[in-house]
Amino acid sequence: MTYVTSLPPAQGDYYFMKEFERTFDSLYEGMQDLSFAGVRRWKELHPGAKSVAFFPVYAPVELVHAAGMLPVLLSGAGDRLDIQHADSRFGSFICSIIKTTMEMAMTRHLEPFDGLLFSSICDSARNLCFVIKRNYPQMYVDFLHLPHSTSDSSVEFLEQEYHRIIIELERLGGAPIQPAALRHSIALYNIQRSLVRKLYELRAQSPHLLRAWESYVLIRSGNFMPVEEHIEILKQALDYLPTRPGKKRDAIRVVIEGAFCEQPPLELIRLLENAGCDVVEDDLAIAQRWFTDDVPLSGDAVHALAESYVHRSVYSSVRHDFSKPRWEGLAEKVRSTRAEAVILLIAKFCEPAYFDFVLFKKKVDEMGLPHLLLEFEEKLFTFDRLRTEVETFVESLVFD
Amino acid sequence: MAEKPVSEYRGSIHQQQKDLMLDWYQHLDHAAETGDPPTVSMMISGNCVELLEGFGAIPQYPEVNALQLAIRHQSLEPILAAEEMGYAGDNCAYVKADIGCMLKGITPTGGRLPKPTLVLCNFVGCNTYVKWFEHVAAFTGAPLFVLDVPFLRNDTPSQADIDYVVRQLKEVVGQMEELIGRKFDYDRFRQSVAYSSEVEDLWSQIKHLAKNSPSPFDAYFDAITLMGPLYVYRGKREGVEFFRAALNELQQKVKAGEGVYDQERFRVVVEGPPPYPYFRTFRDMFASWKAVAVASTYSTVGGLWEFGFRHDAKNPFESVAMHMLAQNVTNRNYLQRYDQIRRYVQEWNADGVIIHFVKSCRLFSAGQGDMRDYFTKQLGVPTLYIESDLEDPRYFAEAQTKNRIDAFFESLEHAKRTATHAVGA
Amino acid sequence: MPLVAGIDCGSGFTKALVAAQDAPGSDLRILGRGRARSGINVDQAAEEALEQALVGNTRSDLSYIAATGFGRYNLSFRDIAITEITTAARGAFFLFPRAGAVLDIGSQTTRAIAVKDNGRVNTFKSNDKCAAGSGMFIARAAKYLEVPLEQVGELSLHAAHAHPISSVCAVLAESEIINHVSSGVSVEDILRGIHDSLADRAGALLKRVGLKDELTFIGGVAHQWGMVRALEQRLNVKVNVAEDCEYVCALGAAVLGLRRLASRN
Amino acid sequence: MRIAAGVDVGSTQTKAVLIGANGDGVKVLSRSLIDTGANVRKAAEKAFDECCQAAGIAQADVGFVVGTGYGRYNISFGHTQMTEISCHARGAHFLCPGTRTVIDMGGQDAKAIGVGPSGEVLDFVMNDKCAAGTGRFLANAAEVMGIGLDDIGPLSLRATRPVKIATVCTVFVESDILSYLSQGKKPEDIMGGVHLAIAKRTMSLARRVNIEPLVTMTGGVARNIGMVRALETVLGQKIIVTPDAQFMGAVGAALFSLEKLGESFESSVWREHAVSSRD
Repeated sequence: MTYVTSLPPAQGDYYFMKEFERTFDSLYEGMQDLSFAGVRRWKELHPGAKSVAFFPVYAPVELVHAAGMLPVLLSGAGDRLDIQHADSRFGSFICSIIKTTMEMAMTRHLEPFDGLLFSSICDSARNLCFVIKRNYPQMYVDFLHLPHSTSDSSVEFLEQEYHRIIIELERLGGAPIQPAALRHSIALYNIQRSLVRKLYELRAQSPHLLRAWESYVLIRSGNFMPVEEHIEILKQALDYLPTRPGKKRDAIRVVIEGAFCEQPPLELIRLLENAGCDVVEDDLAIAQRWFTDDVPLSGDAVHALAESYVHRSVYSSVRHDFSKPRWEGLAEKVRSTRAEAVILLIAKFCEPAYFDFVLFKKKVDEMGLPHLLLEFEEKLFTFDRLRTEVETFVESLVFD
Repeated sequence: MAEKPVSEYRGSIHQQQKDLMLDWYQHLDHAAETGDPPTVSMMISGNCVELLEGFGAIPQYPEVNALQLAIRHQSLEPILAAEEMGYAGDNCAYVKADIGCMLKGITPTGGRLPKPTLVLCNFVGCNTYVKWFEHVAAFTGAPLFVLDVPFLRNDTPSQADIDYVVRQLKEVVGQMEELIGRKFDYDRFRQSVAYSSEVEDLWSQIKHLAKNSPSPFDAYFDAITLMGPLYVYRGKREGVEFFRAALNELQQKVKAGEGVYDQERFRVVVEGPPPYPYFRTFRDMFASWKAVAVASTYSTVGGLWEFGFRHDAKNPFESVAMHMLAQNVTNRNYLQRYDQIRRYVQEWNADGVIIHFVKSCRLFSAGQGDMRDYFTKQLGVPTLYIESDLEDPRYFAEAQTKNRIDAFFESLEHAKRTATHAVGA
Repeated sequence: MPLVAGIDCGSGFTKALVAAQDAPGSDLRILGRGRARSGINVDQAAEEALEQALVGNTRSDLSYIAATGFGRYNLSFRDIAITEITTAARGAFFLFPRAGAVLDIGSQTTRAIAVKDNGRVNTFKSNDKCAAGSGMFIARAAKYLEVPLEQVGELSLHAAHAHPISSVCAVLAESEIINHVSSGVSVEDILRGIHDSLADRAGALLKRVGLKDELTFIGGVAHQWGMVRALEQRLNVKVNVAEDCEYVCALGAAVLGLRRLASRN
Repeated sequence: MRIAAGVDVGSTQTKAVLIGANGDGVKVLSRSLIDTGANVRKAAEKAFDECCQAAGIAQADVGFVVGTGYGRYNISFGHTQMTEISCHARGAHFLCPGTRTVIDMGGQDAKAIGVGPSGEVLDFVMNDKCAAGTGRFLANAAEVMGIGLDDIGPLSLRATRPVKIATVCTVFVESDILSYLSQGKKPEDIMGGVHLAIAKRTMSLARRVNIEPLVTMTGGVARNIGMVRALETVLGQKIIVTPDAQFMGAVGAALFSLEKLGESFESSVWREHAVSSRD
């Protein structure tokens, strides 16, 4: 997937602009492609190299990268795959991403991958890990226990856990992971994450320069290509966007919270904007903004990763730091982006999000902010219901 | 639906169990009154009740409250109260019932429940519990300790896993010493661990009695009534006495050749929690077929002992850690549960497996279709899959459920008859 | 004297309401109402409904047309499109300014709306999960029980012992009804049970948005007195029902249309 | 000639069948079909009565009656009851010999049954807490479209670009349909989409049992040609439908009755159920 790298670096010129506008669509196609053509192409270019896919939300991609493998996000099949088998394995009241991921496995869509990595985000995802393990024994399927506590013993434990994963990856790749390589990978992902942070800052400052769906595509597409390529794209975006023509519009500044795992259809994000919302913060690409700060490059690299997770990762409904409640994190987001409203965008049957809604709502009410709860499924074809609710919400804020 | 409920075994142990549990609720009421004894909220699964003994503290089990409410048909009101404050229809109804009770001051016995001295989130495999106890702490203002138990991702826990849990157990001790203002009594703790291993031994023997045909008790429905004392009194002498009596009584029944049903017709293994709001109705659906559960995974949420594990007074902390990590069904991975059920079917000589999907508990239910696939297609074990809920009465469809159960046993009956024909021929 | 029209393009019927404001700042006066089957062509239905609502006036007399309801975007000759939730709140507020909440039970959706003291929507909640709370459910139950829909409300008033429906899924609820019937429960008791259950579910929605002591009940089901009684008893609140409750959204649209008009000139 | 009856009291319709057996075999003598309506007991009696009249046989001459379906315990004159799962399997085995899989779509249930060589139930799966794939689901869809229930099947076959249907929830599919109508989609494309969605959803669940040929479809929905075709598309194999598809449960029940007439019955489930059902 080399979209922008083929472009002349000359900034601001017309040709570049036109091309860049087009990249949003091509990037989107790339991340929607269930045949994972990009991954296959990468493997052709790197004979013998492996690819490991990881289920949301967070995964230590640095380890995978340092092993010379391509880490790829498993983000469900959205509305692009009809469920024709998965219901036989997962019953009612289970969220869609679990079923579409199972369906992908049962219809051989996961063949480009040599390994699958799951982590302790919720019970459904955890069970999916072992169901897939039973049905596809030839594949490396692993479960990563990320601590739900922030004591020093948690750091020590996670460090050990990472070492366990490293051994598995080395077995899969057939070569040891060199400390230097790991440090290099960490450095790369530090750059990627800092660029992503910049992009969010830019959008929060001037939403008219970057629509929510565009930044969404720009960032999430990074999960389906080598990090090196993604860094290039982000750099060019950050060069280009400030010069992009576009005028401020009269809209409500909203924070979107809750869609950290299963993803809403792009149409839904567009719908929010068309109804008169400027999305100034969201947790749609939370994994790429996981650390509030760079992972230290000094000292032991594995320790640095573990310690960063436990002490310097962003809050989410599946990552717990009981000394710093998540609803306080949401409050910070709202303040720092001067948001006027919060939209709690929750995937149907997502229990962690359901639970957090109660305390998020409490906090938002205390702050005197209007909020809207929207429930979605990755598989949606008609949007009238949601549109009516969003428009009503906006109308209730703008009509005198 | 007009069938007479077939009466099942009711022994003196059922009454003893009631008394013990009432006694426990009285202690909780007293604690609410006076603040003594100190109480600790804990999750049933992989509970470390022995640790509490070191402080003379007693456990509070939100799950027990929830199920007591449901069995008494009182769960809907608190569930609705929780939904009013924003909990989703698809949140775990145990949590909703428990939170709803806190808001409305409802308790199963009418007595009061104390504000816990410590909310100890020993979530073993249940991510919902992390939220649940966080909310309890947030609403009661009680201090929260999250004991992070690594999920069992391989066959056995690694040394790193064990060290991690032991370290945290000692951190808990430290925090409780501060909260209670009392030194941790290590000997009493070790004594409690010793009692536990005794109880576990008796309990395991009881479980194995179900290998007899007819089985002297129902290892699903009756086991549940015995589970209360197992979690509250495991680390106490009362526990040892109760389970000794229980074993004795059931052994007598075996000697006398008595079973749950005069003529036991089917032996099944049950997976998943029961529909507590319709506990009796549900049991009668099996009783009308004289189908007895000879084993169940639900009766191992608190601990899995029939395959040999015991707490060990020589290494109290390590064995408590081991119990939390590897010896309860909820922290073991899904495939290990398949294997547990497989052993039940084979060693307890069952005719089939009943999978009861409960919408509240994704830990149990997410993937049970695959479990069914494993048993029917890979092992050729007849398996029935039914859905309802363990706490929310709105998800139990009596007619559908009965229809499925009847159809399942009709087919087993047919299989048996043709089999005997084959033998006769 | 500007004329405004509110047109509610519902999925079943299209309702039009024409109102006038006699003097600037004065409340608007309702001139006429009209309705027509929606069908596929929204414009056609709207014109038909509008024709009746204009009572003698002509389309050219209208200075503003506000569309609301499901098909609002398919109405080509609208000046503005507003959701039926916003207009329901405004319309209800116009009729019963003291009611802090609006309950709308239509054929598919049940909605609870909390209204601010200026008629704005505060919060709202729809029956995204509980399908058994919708009017269509009653219609089907009536069909199954072989009772004309018009009689449902009356019959339910004569119940001796209501038999509640507990299931949250419309289909499960239907099999519950079947069970009730086969165990010999009277039609009256079943219908009242349905109304009670609907009232409880509506109550849960209303409590989530905030229910005070007065409630305005709109939508097709508001015609069923048994339902109104059930709401009053189960939630013990005062329940207002406008005699032309199906025009409340059109009215709200007209009210808002007038405001837009005022702000435009 | 030994005469036995089966009465299938379903949620929407009640079916009765009389079969007779003599030297030259077993054959269906008569059928009756009526709406179940509010009085299940009456419906059962009426269906049985009509069925006897159709065959010109006095009720007294009917040796044994097996009741099945949701209202089976309300059949006052029934000697015993069996679930429709067992009955559909038995019926399909009799009318469509060689049947290994039964797909039954009735009023409020959709089920797949694995059938053994002697017509016994090997395995079965029913729709979960969801009416997808049931007759009621289709009835609602038809209602929203304002099309007769008998017309939606043929209509769906004319679909050229079937729409995508996300939800298969009985009630919420209605808003999907309305959206598509307001987008000006063709009725046949909407109905095509609905049928395809149900077929996929149903098979996705049905795959819990081994789907082996021959596959026979039973239940009221079997009359819906569009549904049959959609299922064949998803399944990738032929589905057998007999004119008696709707009566399959009653036929199976009647066959069980005949069995009871034949064998001298000692302890078996059915007797106990019969006894208990009378008190």
